[in-house]
Parts: sequence; structure tokens; C-alpha cells
Amino acid sequence: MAKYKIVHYINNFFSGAGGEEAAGMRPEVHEGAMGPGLALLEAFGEDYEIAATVVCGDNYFGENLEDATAELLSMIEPFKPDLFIAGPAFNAGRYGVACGTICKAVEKELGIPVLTGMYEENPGVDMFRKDLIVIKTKNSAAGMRKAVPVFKNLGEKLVKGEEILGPDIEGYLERGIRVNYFAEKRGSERAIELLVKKCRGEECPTEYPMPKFDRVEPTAPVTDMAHTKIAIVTSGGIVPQGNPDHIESSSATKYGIYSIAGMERMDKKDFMTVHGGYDRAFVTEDPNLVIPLDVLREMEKEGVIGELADYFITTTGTGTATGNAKAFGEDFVGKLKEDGIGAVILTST
Amino acid sequence: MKLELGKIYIRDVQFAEKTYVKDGTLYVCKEEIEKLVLEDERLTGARVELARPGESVRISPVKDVIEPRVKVEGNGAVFPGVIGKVGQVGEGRTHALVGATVITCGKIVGFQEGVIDMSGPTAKYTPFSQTNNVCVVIEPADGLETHDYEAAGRMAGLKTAVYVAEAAKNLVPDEIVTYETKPLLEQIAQYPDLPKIGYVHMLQSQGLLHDTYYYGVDAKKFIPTIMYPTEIMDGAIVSGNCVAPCDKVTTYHHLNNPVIEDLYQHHGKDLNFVGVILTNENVFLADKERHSDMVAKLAKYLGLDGLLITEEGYGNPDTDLMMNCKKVTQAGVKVVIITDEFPGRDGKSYSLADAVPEADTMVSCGQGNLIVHFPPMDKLIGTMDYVESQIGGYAGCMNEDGSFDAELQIIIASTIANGFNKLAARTY
Amino acid sequence: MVTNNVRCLEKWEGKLQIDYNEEWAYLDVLLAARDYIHRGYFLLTHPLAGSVKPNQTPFKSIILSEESLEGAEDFRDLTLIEESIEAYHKFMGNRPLPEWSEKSVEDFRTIDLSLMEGVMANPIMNRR
Amino acid sequence: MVKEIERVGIPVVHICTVVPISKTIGANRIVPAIGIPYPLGDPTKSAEQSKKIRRELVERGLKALETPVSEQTVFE
Repeated sequence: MAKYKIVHYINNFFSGAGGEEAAGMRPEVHEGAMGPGLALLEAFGEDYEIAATVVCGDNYFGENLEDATAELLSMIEPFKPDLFIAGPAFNAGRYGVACGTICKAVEKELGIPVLTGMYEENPGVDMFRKDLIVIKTKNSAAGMRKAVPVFKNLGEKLVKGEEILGPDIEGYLERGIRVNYFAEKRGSERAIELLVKKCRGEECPTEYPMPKFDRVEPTAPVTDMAHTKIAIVTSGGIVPQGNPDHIESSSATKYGIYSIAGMERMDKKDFMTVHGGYDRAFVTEDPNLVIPLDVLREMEKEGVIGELADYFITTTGTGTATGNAKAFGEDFVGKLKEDGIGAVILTST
Repeated sequence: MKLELGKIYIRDVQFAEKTYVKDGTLYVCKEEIEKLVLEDERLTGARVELARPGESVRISPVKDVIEPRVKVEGNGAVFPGVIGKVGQVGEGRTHALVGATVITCGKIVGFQEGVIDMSGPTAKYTPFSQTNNVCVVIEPADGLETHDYEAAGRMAGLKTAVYVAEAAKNLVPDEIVTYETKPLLEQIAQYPDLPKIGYVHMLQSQGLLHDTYYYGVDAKKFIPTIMYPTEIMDGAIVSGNCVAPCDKVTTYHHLNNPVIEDLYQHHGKDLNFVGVILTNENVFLADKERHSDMVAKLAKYLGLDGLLITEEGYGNPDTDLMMNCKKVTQAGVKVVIITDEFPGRDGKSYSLADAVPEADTMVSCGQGNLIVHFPPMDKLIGTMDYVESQIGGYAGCMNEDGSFDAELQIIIASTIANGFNKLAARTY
Repeated sequence: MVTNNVRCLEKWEGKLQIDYNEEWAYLDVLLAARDYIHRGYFLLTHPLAGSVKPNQTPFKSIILSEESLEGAEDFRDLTLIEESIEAYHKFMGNRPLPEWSEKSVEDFRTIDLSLMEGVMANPIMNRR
Repeated sequence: MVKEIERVGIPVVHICTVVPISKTIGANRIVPAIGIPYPLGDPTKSAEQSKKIRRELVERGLKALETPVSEQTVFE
């Protein structure tokens, strides 16, 4: 009988190429097992072989997500593997993200089962736990020995299409999938038992946790406004005349960053509003009603604030999905950080 | 208020010349039931069929399920204000044909009617695969308006149940269970050291196909009130709705409310069951705010230490559920919620349409989006014409051999959110 | 009232300000209601009223008002409408709306109309 | 957007007309604006007055940024 074929993904460090100095290495493919793959190979036994090991530097992967994924896929595909394993990444953040990304791509493009492993605080866990089976590991490579049998057990089940049981039984991180089962007692009885415990102040674990309420803790205040660089962000739909980037008047799918360098105030000759949620007449006449550039310039001169960023960030708030707005924020905060912005004034109509 | 429930166990159902019970078998007269049902000129067809546990039988689309019960001693009659005269119930003695039901089915009223399989892999999801069912297949008059058809179907089931239950009136029950709740002050004094526990029973009340009746009063028109738990056992609450089949609280489930039954089991042992607060699930947000305020007020007024909340339906009622939970918790009363889940096909989405942090203790009755396979059955009671459009079904889900695939939510009471079943869900 | 149900339009045209569009899908009605909320309107009826899941019925009617009828928490309406939109996507992702027969479509109009009739019969509507 | 800015540790003040929306989206420092068609200023008054109002709002916003808060706070 032919052996089941596995392709294994590891990073620069585990391939022996080196640490930070090798993190920029491009994807490579090696026949057979190497590094942690040797322990996996031994555990899986003689019915399995590690046909190839693919390697990529963590930084190269992180900076070239799409290219790296495509290159790796083209290296993996010819081996026609039955199973793909990445990592485990333990607590290495960039490695974790790389493992998750490549696993997801392999599963989607090649349609084969995939497995990875991480320490539960690895940032890759939250990004991929819903999509992948992520085996729970310790936070360092010292946990490899304990992780190996879990990889073997789950890998075999995946290859043979057997039922994957709960996370605690199998040793992977909870994916958040709700699965039915028959309890020993009916729901009303279980509820009453929980209520009695709750009334006694005892522990009463819920069978169904509420979603996490996404709140962000308030940041510490600005302590030195006179030396702080401020940026303006708005959902008021102010854009340069002609709306060059075609930001929608409602249900926006994009945002824009536009220069205010050298301007003393928002001039109606330069700017307009595309916001579809309010009577635009006043703002069309005076865009400072949404972007208070005139007064901020005064304050800049007076030394009340340190400096004003020479651009503003804008989108339309009305009808815009919270998911889109969140994505805009995630996208532009990097720029704010890079530009040394110390505080933001966000205006909305 | 004290009620003796005389249980007569039914292990088989057969047709006969007249309706009676002998040695655990319910004999029913088909002709008399059909005649009774057809007294309503809104219905032009009525056919009685029997379905027993283990038979290769499928019943669909099911409107309501009712346990036959009859008042033997004490005030009033079952289903007061609907079949019986308006009058206080919940005291004296009532006989029940346990293990028998009346099921109404037939041409669809709405899309929210479901399936019962008496055997096969899906039978385990519904309690009615274990009961001996007298099925009344009804046919509406041509052009009958939807509201009228719903009402006619509802009455047909209740009338049949009352008719069948007459057979239990003069029998000696196999078992008598006594339930008692005293007036509030006495009840609290009876077990002063035990936590005082109540139950908030939320009734579906959104409009056509979404109504419930308390002593005949349309639940969307009442304000939250207090009920003795035994009232419900005499049919004070009647289902007039077809929410999603899986979480439909049939009249059978009102008569046999599991929370009330189990609270009585614990009564005097580790808790003091004080009473039931009835409330509704209206579409008006002002009603929701007002009624959840009132629920919290009543909970506080009754001096409760803790309470359970159950809902019926998905979406709109989730908001009532969460408002009730939040406000009752803020009033200082401990809450446990019983609910079912709709996490989407991949099982990964949040299951309810609303959420509050106070809902920190919930019991799950399973998730209804799971796809299950229904093999062909030898006999069909009702019609399969609508399977593709029933909730849980989908276009192309029917196969030529009579088998089909559908979401679990197409099965009557499969994930009923009052904890009647053992089905639950956990996170993988 | 924002609605895509012609029978609601027929019944209350002239009595209520009705934002009706035959072309609207269920989601469009939710989005229209959200836009009203963004403009300061309050929800009077629950966006998912009916418990008919969004991938079952093509019809949706929602009543809003410039005045709030109750002392609701600040973010209730916005949360409700966003949760409803999320629920819509969840169910449609699960399984899209079937191609109903005209008879079924009419039944769904009736159910939606009936929900709104219940609302309109509520004495609270007379307050304004 | 406001949450994402705050998440990376940049203090942010939300000057907005509909305070409940701001609360819902999770802003921690909120300054109520004048009105939907003209959040910062009042064009129905003279240009000087309108600008004065704008300046006051921005000053309030800066003050909010300089104030320690432990939960969502509206700076009236």
C-alpha cells in the first residue's frame, strides 16, 4: 500500500537557517523531513511519509503574504499530499500567522486536510482558530514532545475522515463551533440546578457564553498638548472637489486621505461634502463646520497644540457597515502611528 | 392552589366504534372525530389517522400537539376561555391520557410548520415519536382566509383533544401526582430558609401565526401577570402559533411545561417555588420596554432570589429575553436563561439576535441549523408538498424516494427552548 | 414605515409616512431603517419582528418615529438594527431565499401585514 | 474607526451630533456637536459667532483629550 503523504511547513529558525538574520529568506522546498518534522515522521509511523518540507522566513512571509503564499502553494502542489502540517509555531507570533495563512490557503486551494499548532496566546490563534484546527502547544519548542502525539492522532483522523471530537478531548484550541449532543438530564433540570448554585453563590458555568463585548479601554490622556501632533478624522464625507476617489455618499466602502498642507482654512473652492445623510447646504458653504481647520490652525500658531498633521482622513458615516468602518480604522492607524500622531479629533455629523 | 393530576398511561392507540380506554389502549372513533371537526364550516375535510412509536410513519406539516386532559373535580374546564367557559382553573383534580396526543396537520397555514418521524434517525429529536398520536388531517374551505384557517385548525385540535379526554373522566388513574403552590405569604413561610424561585414564561405574541392565548386572552394584549403554576396544567395557556417548528411550544408543552414540572420536583428540597410570571414577546419596542420593566418589578415584588426565563421563537423574542434578563438581574434577582441556538450552517456565528452581559448563565437546548437526513417512510400522514418551503427545508431538498435533507429546525419541538428535551450544544 | 410590502402601503398610505419600494429586498428595508436611525429616528418596532427568519420571507416592514416612545437606553436601536443586519447575513449565508410561488409570496405579505396590523392596533400609536 | 484608533493607544475625542451612536460604536471621550447639518459651528449666526462656537467645541475636545477617563464619558 502506498504511504500517505505529508508536506510540512516550517520557518527559518526551525529549518536551521538561523534566527532574525535569516527571517528574510524566500520560500524553499526540501525533499523529506527536517527539523521538527523528524519527530512527526517517527510518530506517524510507517504508513506515512513526509514527502517534502517547505520553508520560508517569517519576515519574508509577513511582508509578502500573497506572493509567499502563492510560491509555497506551487511548491506543495506537485507532491499531491494527503495532509499538510504547519509548525507548530508555539509562541512565535509571525510564525503563527504564517502557519495559519498557509494552512488556510492549502485547505482552500488543494482541498486537503491541514493541521497546525500554537500556544494559545500566539496572535495567530485568534486570527485562525475559527477556520483551522490549531493544536494547543506549550509556549516554547520544549513542548514539541507533548505536541507530537496530538498531531499524529488528529492527522490520522483527518486523513481517514474520522469524526473529530471536542477540543478538550482531542487537544486543539476551541474553534467556536456549536455542536449538538444529548445531555444526561433535560434542559429545564440543568437550568434549575444552575440557578440553585447561582443563588448560593457557587460556580454556575454557562452552557453558552455571550459574545465578547468589544470595548476598548480608554487611553491615558494627553499630558503635553503644546507638543502633541494632532490629526483630524471625519465621517462627515468631506472630500476634495470632484470627489477624486469616488467615496460613496452612503454605505461607504472606502476612505480617503487628503492634504491640508499650507491651508489656513477649509475653502469651499477646494472641498465639498458627499455625505448622503444630511442637508449639505451649510457644509457645502463652509466645510470648516466638519473639519475645524481654521480654529486648529489658530491654535497651532498660538502654541495650544504642538502641530497639526498635514492631512485629514475622511469617509461617509451614513449607512456604513460597522465592519467596513472598523476595517478603515485598522487600515489607517498604522499611518497615524508612523506619523507620530499623539491625539485624534474625530468629527461626525 | 392544589391540583391532583391523575395520569392514565396509554401504550397503544386503535380505532373502534366508540372512544374509550381499556388496559392502557386508547380506542378512538374515527367517524365521531371527523364529524366533530367538520361542524366548523371553515373546514371541508377531516381525516383521522393513527401514528404509533416505532412505525414507519411521517407526519407533516404539523400545526399543534395536544395532550388529552379532562377536569374531574374542581372549578372550570380545560382550555378555559377557548373551549371551556372562562373560569379559574388549576385546582381540584384533572385526568390526563399520558402517552397519547392529538396532532393537527394538513394543508399548510404558514411556513412554520414541521415534521414528526415516528421511527428512524430523526425520531430521537422529537418527543412525539414516543407518543401514541391521533392525527387529524384537516382541509380548509376554498378561499378561506389565513387568519380563519389558523383559528379553525387550532379549534379542531383542541375540540378533538377534549372529546378524546372524556374517555379519561371516570377512569382510575395509574398514578396521581399532587402539585401545590400556596398564596405568596404562606408559600414563603413554608420554606423560609430556601431560595425563593420564580419562572418567567415568555409567550409568543407577535401577530398572525404568532399568538398565544391565556384564558382566551390574546397574549399580545395583556401586561405581565402572575400565574399559579397549576393553572397551566389545566390548559390556561393555548398555543396559536407556528413559529419555527423546532422551538415551537405546542399546547402539549404548555400542559407539560418542563420548567414548572422540575421546579415542583425541587420544591421544598433545595428551593421554594413561588410562582410564574407570564409575559409576552410583542413587536412594539415600547411594549418590550414596559413589559420587561414590569417583569423586573413583579420579580422584586414577589421577593424572588432567583428565576428562570424561557422564550419562544427567534429574533424579536431574543430582545425581550435579554431585556428581561438585564432588568431582573439589575433588580438583584439571579437569572438562568434556557434557550436554543441558530449559529448558522458552519455553527460558528453568534446564536441569538441580541446579547447582554447579564446573560451569563444560559442552558442550551441545541442548535437548529444542523442538517439531518430523513429517510423515506412507508406511510405519510398529511402532505410533503410543502417540505421545500417549510422552515429548515430548502429548494431541492426532496428526493424522489421520499427522503430529504433539512435543517434540524424542521422537526417539531426538536430544540424547544424551555428545556423539555435532553438535546444540548457545546463548543468544539 | 419602511416596507417592501405593497399591502402595507395600500393599507396605510396617507395615514403614515411610508417609505415603500417594491424592488427592495429584506436587507434593503433593514438598511433603509438603519439610515433613518443614523438620521436620528427611533425604532418603534423590532427589526426582526415575526420570527420568520430573514432567509424565509421576502417581506419586511419596520416603523420608526422622530420621537422615542420610551425611555430606552441610548444605543438600543442602533445595536438592534446592526444585530438584525448581522443576523440577516448569517441566515442568507446559510441558505438564500427560495424562489417562492406567487401564492406563498402572498402568504408572506399577509403575515407581514398582520404583524403590522397588530402594531397599528396598539393604543400607543394614538399618542402621536 | 474610533475604537481602532484608541486600540493602538492614540487618544481620540469624538465630536459628534448623535451621542448615542458614539456610545454604541465605543468612543470613550465624546463631545456633543451642535447639529447634524452643521456639527462644528452655527451658520445661522454670524461668521464670527459660528467660528467662536467652533473654537469652543475644539477646546472642549482638547480638554477631553487631556482628561483621564475610566469609562465612556460625555464632555458636555
